[in-house]
Amino acid sequence: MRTFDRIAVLVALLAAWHAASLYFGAQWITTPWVTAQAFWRALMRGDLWHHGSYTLSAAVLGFLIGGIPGAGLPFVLRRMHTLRAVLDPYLVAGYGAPKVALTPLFIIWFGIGLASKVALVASVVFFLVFFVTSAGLASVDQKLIAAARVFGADARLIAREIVWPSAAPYVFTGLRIAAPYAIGTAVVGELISSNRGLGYSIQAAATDFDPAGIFVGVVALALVVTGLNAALGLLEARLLSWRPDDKTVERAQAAF
Amino acid sequence: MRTFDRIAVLVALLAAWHAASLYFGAQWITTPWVTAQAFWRALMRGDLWHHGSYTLSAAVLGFLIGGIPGAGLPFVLRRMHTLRAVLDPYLVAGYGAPKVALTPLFIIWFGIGLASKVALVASVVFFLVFFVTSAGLASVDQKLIAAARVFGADARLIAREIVWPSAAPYVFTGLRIAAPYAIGTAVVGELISSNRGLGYSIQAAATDFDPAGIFVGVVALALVVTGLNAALGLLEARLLSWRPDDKTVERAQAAF
Amino acid sequence: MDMKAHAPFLEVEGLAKRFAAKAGRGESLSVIEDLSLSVSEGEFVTVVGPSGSGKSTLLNMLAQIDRPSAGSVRLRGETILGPQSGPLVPGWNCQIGYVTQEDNLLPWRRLEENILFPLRAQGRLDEAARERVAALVELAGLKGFERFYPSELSGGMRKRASLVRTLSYDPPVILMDEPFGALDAQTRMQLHADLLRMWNVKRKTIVFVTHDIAEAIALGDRVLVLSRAPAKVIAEHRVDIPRPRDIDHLVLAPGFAALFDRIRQALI
Amino acid sequence: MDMKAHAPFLEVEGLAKRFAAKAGRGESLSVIEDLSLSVSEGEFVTVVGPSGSGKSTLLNMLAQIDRPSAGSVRLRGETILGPQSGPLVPGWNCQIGYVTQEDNLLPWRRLEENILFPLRAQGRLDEAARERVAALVELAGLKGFERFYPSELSGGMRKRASLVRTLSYDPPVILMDEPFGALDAQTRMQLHADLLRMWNVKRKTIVFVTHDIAEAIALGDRVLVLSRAPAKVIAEHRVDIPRPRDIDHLVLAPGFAALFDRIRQALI
Amino acid sequence: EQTTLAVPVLSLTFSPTYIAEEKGFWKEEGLDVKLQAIPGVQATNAVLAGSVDFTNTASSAFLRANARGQKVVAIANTLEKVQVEIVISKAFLDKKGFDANASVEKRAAFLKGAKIAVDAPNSITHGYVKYAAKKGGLDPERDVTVSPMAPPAMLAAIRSGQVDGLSMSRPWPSILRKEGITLTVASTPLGDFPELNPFNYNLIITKPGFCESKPSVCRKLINGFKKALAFMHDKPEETAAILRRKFDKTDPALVDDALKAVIEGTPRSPIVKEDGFTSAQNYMLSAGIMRPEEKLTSFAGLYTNEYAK
Ligand SMILES: Nc1ncnc2c1ncn2[C@@H]1O[C@H](COP(=O)(O)OP(=O)(O)OP(=O)(O)O)[C@@H](O)[C@H]1O
Ligand SMILES: Nc1ncnc2c1ncn2[C@@H]1O[C@H](COP(=O)(O)OP(=O)(O)OP(=O)(O)O)[C@@H](O)[C@H]1O
Ligand SMILES: [Mg+2]
Ligand SMILES: [Mg+2]
Repeated sequence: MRTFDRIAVLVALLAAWHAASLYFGAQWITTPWVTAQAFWRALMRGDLWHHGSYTLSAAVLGFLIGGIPGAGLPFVLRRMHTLRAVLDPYLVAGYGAPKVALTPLFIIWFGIGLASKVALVASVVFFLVFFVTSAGLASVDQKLIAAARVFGADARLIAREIVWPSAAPYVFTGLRIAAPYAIGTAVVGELISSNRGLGYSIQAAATDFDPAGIFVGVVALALVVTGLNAALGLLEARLLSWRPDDKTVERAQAAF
Repeated sequence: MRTFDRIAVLVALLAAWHAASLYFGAQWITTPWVTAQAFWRALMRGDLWHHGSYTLSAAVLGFLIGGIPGAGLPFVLRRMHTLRAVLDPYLVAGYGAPKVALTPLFIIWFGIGLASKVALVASVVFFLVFFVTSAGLASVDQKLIAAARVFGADARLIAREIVWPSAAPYVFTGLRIAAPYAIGTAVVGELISSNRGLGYSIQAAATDFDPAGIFVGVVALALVVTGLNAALGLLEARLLSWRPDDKTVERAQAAF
Repeated sequence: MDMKAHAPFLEVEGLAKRFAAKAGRGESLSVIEDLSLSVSEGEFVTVVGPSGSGKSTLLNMLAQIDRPSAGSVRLRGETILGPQSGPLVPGWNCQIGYVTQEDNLLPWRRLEENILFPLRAQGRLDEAARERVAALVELAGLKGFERFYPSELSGGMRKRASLVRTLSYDPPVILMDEPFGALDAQTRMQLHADLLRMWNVKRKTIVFVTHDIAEAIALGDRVLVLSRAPAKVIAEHRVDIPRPRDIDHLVLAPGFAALFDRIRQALI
Repeated sequence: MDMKAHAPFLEVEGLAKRFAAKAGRGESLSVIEDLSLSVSEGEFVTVVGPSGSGKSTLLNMLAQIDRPSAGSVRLRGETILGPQSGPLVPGWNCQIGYVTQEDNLLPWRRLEENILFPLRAQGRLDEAARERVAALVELAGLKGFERFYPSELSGGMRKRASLVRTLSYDPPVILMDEPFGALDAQTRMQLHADLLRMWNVKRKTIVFVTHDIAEAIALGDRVLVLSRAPAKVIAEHRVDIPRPRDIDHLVLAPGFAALFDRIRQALI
Repeated sequence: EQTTLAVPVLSLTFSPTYIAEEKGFWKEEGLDVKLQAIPGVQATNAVLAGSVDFTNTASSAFLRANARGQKVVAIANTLEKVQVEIVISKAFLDKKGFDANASVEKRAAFLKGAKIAVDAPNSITHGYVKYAAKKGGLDPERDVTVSPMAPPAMLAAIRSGQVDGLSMSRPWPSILRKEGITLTVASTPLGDFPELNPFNYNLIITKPGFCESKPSVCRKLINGFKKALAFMHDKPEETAAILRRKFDKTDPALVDDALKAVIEGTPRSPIVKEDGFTSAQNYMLSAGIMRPEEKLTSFAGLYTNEYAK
């Protein structure tokens, strides 16, 4: 049923796309069919894999290098209230500083290869995950912590057994938001310097008057993000299985 | 005390900046002092205001135009489970599609003036706020809703009195995350086409081999973001005043 | 009046509830099985049963915040709930009030706003209503705490607030899940007396769940005894102590001791 | 043994607690004022007081999850808490167990994992401990529900789980905040008997808060009566009913009725 | 031996680079050259940072970098004529009675009030607009507005009427000309502003000291370019075929059109000429993209023909 509805929506979107292509002209928006053909060719030639794997490695590496400390540091800083309060405005400023404007520095520090894209992605993902995780930590029920302290749980155990599970929904939200940004930032990084990657291929297509090439790149990126999101969704469902199950939720929702 | 610590951190950061400038060379990283002088000159000449106000208007307008439906739509879709489930993969794909690659379309639709930057910002903010708010809605305690339904609360009242307050911490997290992105996207938008704005001024400084100009732009952006963040913090503190007050939190935290 | 009072008003027939199996837990759990009961208009029925026997689950279904696996619920002869009936209508349009076992107060609203929420939801919040509620608040010993948030109230105070919230809007049927569980003996007895007085005037239909046999006898026209899960009605006792009852000296009422003992036997 | 049992073990002196004023609420609230009490080792003290009088607040301070505004707490002669003392040490290194009024189970852990959490935290989880806990679980009527999440348990079952969780690790001092509040009469009496039996063997020091006068008498060596807030000890009654007590027929014990009445008077 | 060469944009002005790579001229020299796309001024920065060894840049950016203390040296020049053209939409010009056959000064006067797309602020295309405006007797700051944007965006902006024209090298102006929606206001490839040529339009630059430490790399690189330049002049047909393949999505007619101007501006030898700097500096000064106090009196030390000769 749902699958059916989704297909209906897909068809509607494709129709809208086609209409837009007719209206604005194929030099701006290639038709879905032309895009699909170009996509297929790029796939067969191995181009998509060649560029996609590069973008994906930059995104995934940066995601890990930025995301792990981004999710971990708030746990460390959690009990250092003063340190946290002192650092806060600088973290916010660091989050706000446009990394893309600092590309020359990234190039100086990390060269023009994969490393500079990874660093760029990591710097964006870090702040994002850091702030969302911090918000999650603020939502922990202090009574549960107090009870656990009473029976002798130490800081590590509390972090693992209480703070982490309560913050997990936030952390996942953060990761889900960060995933597309990781890809997006990798793409921007490639626009700045590269000879490989989906961002590069989009840019090359743009200067080469190849709108189909642009759309192939965009579609490929959208697919990659959808895939990443689905993977995170599965992971989340596994880790948060204690939440009232679908049945219960359905019940409660039907009740409203 | 905290102010004192913050100043100490500020001094340390400035020292690190200065050291970096000496190490990498002033043509890459201008010293804090040179930056401050350039900042002051740009401020006095009115350049900062000229460019800053443009970037800020694009960011703020896009923030509102994207953020309000982004925060509102999940409330509307909340009870339409099937619709939501059907749309979900497309929303994710829309979130993942790199808007920057679609600039020509933005220009066709919105021109090269403020409107296209506003649209770009709005398209990024919308998805961000939408997903964070949706996560917030998933965290609502269904028992509270069931109880309210029993005594006759209708959908609107439940949305306003139960769903909104529970989701509010998430929504604020979303807005806080989105604020720097709004600025960042406005900057990227200006790099794509503009003759005004901080992004433009950074680009102009870059092509003019004027590192101080770049740093003035970056510092100005960081200040703007810090200001926005502080404003959101105040709003949040007001709206979430029911949370156990500082005293209680300190107590609970001391307890851990 | 008497005739009407004994016509079936709220009827439960063949009700069953089973919770689905889940990963890490083999079988599904049958909590209620083939449970039938009927309550006439204006009757005060109390339900006792061991902890975990399915009392809250039963009330959840009566209040329509959960759906039975089988059986049906009828109100005034109309079927309002069955396993296949339309969407759940919690509270059946404010006809059925429910004081839940947990307080379910809104953490972000002060006590006062929490209590007035139902009246506001129903658009019936006027000066008269406010005064009526203020009297109830005083009665429940909550006066002076109107501007406190739930997190700043004691466990018992929250429980009382949740009770007042339902009483405030006067639904014809009220379900109560251990409403006096967290109260001190003093307040409790006073609220018993107040509840009975109120009920005497308005003759609400009440289904009252408790684990306190004395309380069940003191308040009810009839005491239903549930078995351990899967719950069924295993005994039903009419309480013949005449009304109005003198709560303070109820233990001395003729028949109390015998009834208490019979119910206790049934529970073992 | 007797000597030791009557030396002051846990002492509270001049304790006070006041909650700060807040926006929308003028004055600060004084919940406890100049409260002193002393408990000897192995003593079972019960505390009764009206709802909202500050009983939970008192236990929170004894367990060191809240700090008093004035006064001090001493354990074995050592001052463990004062308004200016160092950081709070909840549970004073597993010396003081606390069964809180709310269950505070972890929603994301199954019943079993919740109950074993303290032993795991203390690194004392071995086969013997598991067996001991399994026996406690059975005693509390939770057998068969080990793999349920808290949201799938009844209110009473959650309460019992939280009780078992504290009993499992055997702290020398146990604070209990209405632990049997949500239990049916049956289970409750059985747990009274079990608690007394266990206490008789291990002679823990117990501070037991309840709103049930009969329960306070049945269990305690001494019953402390608190006034309405700001709470003070307004009366103290030694319970002279000899141990081991026959819980089932306690009402008939000499002195019970008189004591019950005296406490009730004090509470009014 | 290995080296890296940053290419600031995919453009026919870099034809010698593409030819050298496609024909394997560097391989013949025993040099493995990795091409790296780094847009605009970032390419120069990458050289300064040592991330890449070489890049191409026009003398305008080159002189400004040196004036700002970012020292780079030129070791070859592969294009000596300005390639920029300004085209403006008919819709804008027609109502003012524009005459396509008038002198460039007259035509440039029609820029008054126009909004013109350029690729980056202070770039050579930006300077060209100012230069033309000044020649047309306008106030380059007030009378024309420039709007920097990415080249593909320019086409969209002109077609939708967001800007009135653009200042770019081919093929961008050619596309619009071919569509017939614009007229040429100024075009150095078509002979306007001849005083700008010779102009060191495409310098091969590197960090000072690099060639001293790796002279063989510089020599081999420039040798490859020498062969490419000769190839372009000797075999224009084959050159066109290679570039049409490289720009396979672009209309071949447009490739040929752009290539014509490029080959015309391509020197036979990559020697860096002093007068290419002089005219570039004059252009920058009069366009106002270099401040008078920054004017260099001598270009000695900024370039070497050690490897190009
Ligand atoms: N955080 C707080 N801020 C302000 N007042 C509070 C706070 N916590 C508790 N109080 C007040 O302290 C008083 C005593 O609360 P406490 O929970 O100790 O009562 P109690 O004796 O345990 O009652 P019960 O039997 O109902 O559980 C109440 O009046 C309550 O409103
Ligand atoms: N969501 C659920 N999933 C699985 N089992 C559940 C769920 N909700 C309740 N149960 C089970 O249903 C049984 C009855 O629960 P219920 O809450 O109705 O008991 P109760 O009679 O109200 O007990 P108490 O007096 O302790 O409140 C319990 O065994 C419980 O474990
Ligand atoms: Mg229950
Ligand atoms: Mg309490």
